Amino acid sequence: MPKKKILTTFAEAINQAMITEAKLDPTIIFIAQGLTDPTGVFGTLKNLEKNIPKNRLIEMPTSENGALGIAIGAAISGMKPIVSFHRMEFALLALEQIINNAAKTSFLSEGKLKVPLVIRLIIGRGWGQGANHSQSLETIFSHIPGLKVIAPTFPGDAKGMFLSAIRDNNPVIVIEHRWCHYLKDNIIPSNYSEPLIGAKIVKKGNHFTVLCVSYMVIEALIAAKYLEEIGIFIEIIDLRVLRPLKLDKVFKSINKTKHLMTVDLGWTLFGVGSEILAQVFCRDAIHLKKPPIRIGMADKPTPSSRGSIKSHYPSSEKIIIEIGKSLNIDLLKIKKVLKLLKKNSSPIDVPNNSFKGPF
Amino acid sequence: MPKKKILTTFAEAINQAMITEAKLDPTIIFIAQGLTDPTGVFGTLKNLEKNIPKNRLIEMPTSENGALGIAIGAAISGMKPIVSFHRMEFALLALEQIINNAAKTSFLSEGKLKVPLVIRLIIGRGWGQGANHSQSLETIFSHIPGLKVIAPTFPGDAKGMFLSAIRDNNPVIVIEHRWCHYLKDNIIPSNYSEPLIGAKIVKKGNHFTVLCVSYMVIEALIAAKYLEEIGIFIEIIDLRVLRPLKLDKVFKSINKTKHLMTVDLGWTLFGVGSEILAQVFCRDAIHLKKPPIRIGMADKPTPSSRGSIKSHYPSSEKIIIEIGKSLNIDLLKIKKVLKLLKKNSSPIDVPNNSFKGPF
Amino acid sequence: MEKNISMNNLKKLFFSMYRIRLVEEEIAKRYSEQEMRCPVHLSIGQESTAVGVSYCLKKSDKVYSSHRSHAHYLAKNGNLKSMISEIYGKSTGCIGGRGGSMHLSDLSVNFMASIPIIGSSIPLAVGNALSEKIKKKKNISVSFFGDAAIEEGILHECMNFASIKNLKVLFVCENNQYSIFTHLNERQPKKRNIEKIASAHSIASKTIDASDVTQIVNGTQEALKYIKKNSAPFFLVLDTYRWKEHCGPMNDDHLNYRDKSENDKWIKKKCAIKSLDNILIKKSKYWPSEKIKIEKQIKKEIIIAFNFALKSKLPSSKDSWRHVYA
Amino acid sequence: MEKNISMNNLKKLFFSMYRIRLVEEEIAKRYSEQEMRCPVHLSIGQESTAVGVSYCLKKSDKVYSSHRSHAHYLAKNGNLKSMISEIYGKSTGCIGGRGGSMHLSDLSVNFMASIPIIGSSIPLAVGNALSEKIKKKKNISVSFFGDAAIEEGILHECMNFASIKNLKVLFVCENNQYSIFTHLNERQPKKRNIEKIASAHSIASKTIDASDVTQIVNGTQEALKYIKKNSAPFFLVLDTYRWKEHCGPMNDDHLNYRDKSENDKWIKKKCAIKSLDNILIKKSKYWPSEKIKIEKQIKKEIIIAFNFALKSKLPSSKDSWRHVYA
Ligand SMILES: Cc1ncc(C[n+]2csc(CCOP(=O)(O)OP(=O)(O)O)c2C)c(N)n1
Ligand SMILES: Cc1ncc(C[n+]2csc(CCOP(=O)(O)OP(=O)(O)O)c2C)c(N)n1
Ligand SMILES: [Mg+2]
Ligand SMILES: [Mg+2]
Repeated sequence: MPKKKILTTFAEAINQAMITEAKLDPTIIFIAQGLTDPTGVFGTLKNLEKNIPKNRLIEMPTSENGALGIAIGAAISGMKPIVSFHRMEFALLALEQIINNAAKTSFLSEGKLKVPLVIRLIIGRGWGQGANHSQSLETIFSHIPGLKVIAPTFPGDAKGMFLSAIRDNNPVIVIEHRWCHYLKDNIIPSNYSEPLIGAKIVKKGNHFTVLCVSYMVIEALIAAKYLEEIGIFIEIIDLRVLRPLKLDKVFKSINKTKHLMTVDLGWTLFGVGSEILAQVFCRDAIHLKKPPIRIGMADKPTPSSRGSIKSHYPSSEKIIIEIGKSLNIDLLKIKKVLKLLKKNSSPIDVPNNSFKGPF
Repeated sequence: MPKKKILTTFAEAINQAMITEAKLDPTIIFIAQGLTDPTGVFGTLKNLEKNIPKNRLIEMPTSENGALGIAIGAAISGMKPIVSFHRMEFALLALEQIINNAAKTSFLSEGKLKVPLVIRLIIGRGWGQGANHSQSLETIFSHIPGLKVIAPTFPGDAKGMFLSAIRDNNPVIVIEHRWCHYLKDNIIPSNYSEPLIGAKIVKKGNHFTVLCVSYMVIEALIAAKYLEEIGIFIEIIDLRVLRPLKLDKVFKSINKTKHLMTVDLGWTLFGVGSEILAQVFCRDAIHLKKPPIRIGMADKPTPSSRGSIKSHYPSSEKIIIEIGKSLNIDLLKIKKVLKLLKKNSSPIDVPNNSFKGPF
Repeated sequence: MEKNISMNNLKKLFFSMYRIRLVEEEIAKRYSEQEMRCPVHLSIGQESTAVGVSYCLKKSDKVYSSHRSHAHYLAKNGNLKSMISEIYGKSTGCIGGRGGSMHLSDLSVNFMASIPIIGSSIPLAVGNALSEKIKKKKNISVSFFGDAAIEEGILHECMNFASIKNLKVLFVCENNQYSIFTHLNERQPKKRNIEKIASAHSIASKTIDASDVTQIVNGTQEALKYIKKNSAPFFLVLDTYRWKEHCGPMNDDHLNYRDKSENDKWIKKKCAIKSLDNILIKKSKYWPSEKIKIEKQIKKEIIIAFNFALKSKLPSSKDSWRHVYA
Repeated sequence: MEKNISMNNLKKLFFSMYRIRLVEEEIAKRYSEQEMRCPVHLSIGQESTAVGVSYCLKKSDKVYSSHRSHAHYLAKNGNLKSMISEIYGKSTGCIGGRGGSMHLSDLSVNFMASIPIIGSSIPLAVGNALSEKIKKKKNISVSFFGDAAIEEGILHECMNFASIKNLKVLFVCENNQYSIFTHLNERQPKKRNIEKIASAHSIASKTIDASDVTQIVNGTQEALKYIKKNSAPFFLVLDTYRWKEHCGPMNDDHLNYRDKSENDKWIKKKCAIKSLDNILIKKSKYWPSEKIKIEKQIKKEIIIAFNFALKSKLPSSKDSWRHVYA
């Protein structure tokens, strides 16, 4: 096996995972709208036609509920479908199937039927997509026993966890943030699987535990860089798996830092951070020196205009400010650092400077 | 106005609220399956035909998504629809409409369009209904800005809050637990409205704050009776409104009791209790003498058999045990009390002893 | 119509329908004992649909059903003891008491799943057919649903999918004209024939009066031939009638939501069991005595099954933690 | 077909279509400046559908649209400045920049809502019609959607509802044969005419070649007459073609997902603007010079609108906290 690492984007990483595994396992089928499009679901499905026999590439009509149910039916009878939704919102049409059938068929057959199904939900952000194309509804899925929910951030994790998701005999919801698709990393080209358990420490630090969901890890990493300039070292944890939820690493980290911040992709209220805080509270509250901090998307629909999305999404700026406040850091110091941050930032509504639309 | 109180069930109370208000306001329309059935949505819609002109009684085909969207469309154009779903699960088919259109139309029209819409979601329990007819998915709705979510427990609240829900210019989700329908109380027959804000203290006490959602209040009240026998006085709070969530009374109560338990209708993980604990943690954790306790439905689909639902639902028994543990009460005392409780209980799968099925 | 069905097979059809009838009647009779603690949707009056269709199926063909699944289960050779135990919530039930009457499932006879959410099991059947196609198997996937499912968008999505992907699905709409208390005319266009729904999705279809089980057999056999020959779905509309209340063991004629004459017609003149009985009487003078034997046999089986269920244990709450995940 | 439309009205139709074309072309031209920072689905090639239908509507009639809404908005007399500003994300946009191109809405002209989730605005139109019926108003509710919406269950649910409740809904399916890159034949039965979907729900329908706007006008007028006379919905299928890429300002012919001959046919021979131009040329020798004037007028309006949008302010993030609740 070649061990040399190769620079790979998140999108390429999952593309590799899917194609390599599907070449080995003839029960893997693909279901999506525009499966073999020139763009192939933001490039994540490219080269499918070249590698996988046509009868396993199921172009899906604009019938989300039906198609998802059909995927479940296929999974029950021996297939391993990978269903891709270009936007998480489209899956709202399929929730009855996901919650009643995907999540409960194993239970309701005494384990005689299995639902090895991967459901990819892509979260949109930026370029003015607005209220119906940029929601982060991961808690809806995380609430449901019978489902697994993962949200990898980095290409390496994405590849490894995606492979586990495909091999899992349960329905696995994969939360993919559109802006993660662009992230690059040096990863091993061979297929390796990463178990669907637990969070991962992305950056070590002693002063603050910052637990992030998906793309929010990137915001935290940026914040960390600037906070280091003023001597604050945060520990960043990538939650990665929302169900089953295992928080040992978080508890350990808090034990060390005595400070906790959660950074949600979606709305704060009844969000991922709520569950994290509740679990910490039930067990470890006494360790904290200060009340924990929960941030997430502003409690309103996402506006389209780049004017109004300022402060709509949790940002590195917000992370710095809140941590500064909690640790009683001199405001002037914080301001200086924020100035620097601002200077180096790309526009608010794109994942990187080379992004030019149109969606 | 007659002030004499009359013994009324929850079902009768909301029936009264709906009919009285609909007689006054000709824009109120009713949408449901089996609207004018002999049983009329568990009796909650009885006498509709006698009181409301036929053109405002919209029998709904088995088309939940379409019908809910149609209700939104009618609301936008001047009606005040009340949509009833016999089971919360049926509304899963309509989530796209609820989350994208009902919740966001005011925002997306700069307030020029309003969605004065009541969506009644009835939670089933007992009599073996099983996995697809007894889910408590209130957190899904509570997560969404633009929606209001209420869950009254008692007839008086139900009537008053229902009236406010109808008069509200926003989409209001009414969570009705089927077992609340049977609860009786002496209430004023005239129409009075109860604002959709905040929790309500149902029973005062100094030793423990027990915050409950909907029918769980009843379990807590039973537990309270037995706990009193051993000198423990719990304070029971009926959460009533899940969005907007105002917890002042909870904070105050905890300040006094220094102990907190939340009792969820639905699954604990990513549940209502999670949010409550998170908010308390962010603000008041230091006041608690012990870690808070969160209980809710077991993290699995609801089995049908009365054999397997033992300990599936949070119960007065569980409340007593957990509070006993937290307060270090002598186990023998607790056991004695539990014995008594058991003696007086009706079967596990019915709301009361006169319930005989078939659904 | 019965001409191309042998005497022996006619008797089998009778047996199968009559068995369902007697099982359902026993459930109705015993329901008030409060030991079957789950909603039950009885198939009395509708036995011919399940029996006529399943008669034509192979064991390897897969069946999916809805809330009203007893007849479908039994007609597909589901185990009576397992079914009754399931309704009693016992650990010996076909899924260990986890689901009750509305969730019957038994893989040993390829009775895959019953889902009580209207329309919800239809895509499972279509997905099954997709899987069979990829695996190059010849099995048929059968989806049973009531007339109310026509109103659910998911049926249309599934029909479109099955049609364009050339899937071997037999859609079976049991049209008993009612959704709970509501007549078809209040829910769907009055004069529109349900077959039009099929042709809107380029699916071949046929409507059959379910009071004659032999017609259902012939219609299903034609449908299966069509499906195999064309690698395409087929849509059967079976006009039938539910005798009892929608859910539960009682009659509810006193509620007057159904026309008395309509009721009378179906019960007195269009009972498929009675009709076949009459044919058999005409065909063989031995039939009356044979029938008595059959009845005895069935009744004995029923008593054994109920006793089995009654004696079986309730599952433990611990058991219900198993299989939440595979 | 143009016979029953006056010269003056033919010119109006031309003006309206041409205005949309020039607006969309200007958007395409300026999109690369990166100041319109939202997805745009242009209507170039499809102007006649919006114009032909709206020409027949009263101001009080309500229109609902989808992701491809520019033409619908302008044809219903939506304000150009408000639309361009909305696309620029400015506070002067028709909803203050909150929604961008995919969420156009302007109550002053009863252009109610555009929703970019396929099928999602259809029930809103039907609900509107229900409301009009209860209020005993005569207004028509128009629902515009693409051919992909046929695949969504919600359309079928809405058609059934509108049909049984006798609602004054005009369903308009703009069939441009594609959903993004996917041809109709991969998504729906090949030989099935879309009108069959309408008749499955007992709804009257008509298919019109959208390359002739006068046919759309006549067809819509007939449809409206039918709706009013019968208090029933009507379903129009308008065959049309999108010239540009699905989303964005470019051509994407190099991707070869569409047949070159098909493309050529629609662009070179079946352009509704060109066709009407030809008619007008034949009818009046003054037309060429008039057209030049019209073009000037429109271009001037467009420049003013873009300048207005460019100069307008971005909304504040504080503003977006308003109206989350009514
Ligand atoms: C999605 C959904 N909506 C509503 C219901 C409530 N419901 C249970 S059975 C039933 C009637 C179904 O009628 P039909 O499909 O004709 O079957 P039948 O009962 O007549 O056999 C309804 C509406 C449901 N189970 N699922
Ligand atoms: C429910 C849903 N599924 C998928 C999409 C993604 N999507 C956006 S536009 C589009 C194509 C729609 O095609 P059609 O309805 O024919 O309209 P056209 O773009 O051709 O005008 C699709 C599939 C969506 N917006 N909503
Ligand atoms: Mg029926
Ligand atoms: Mg199209």
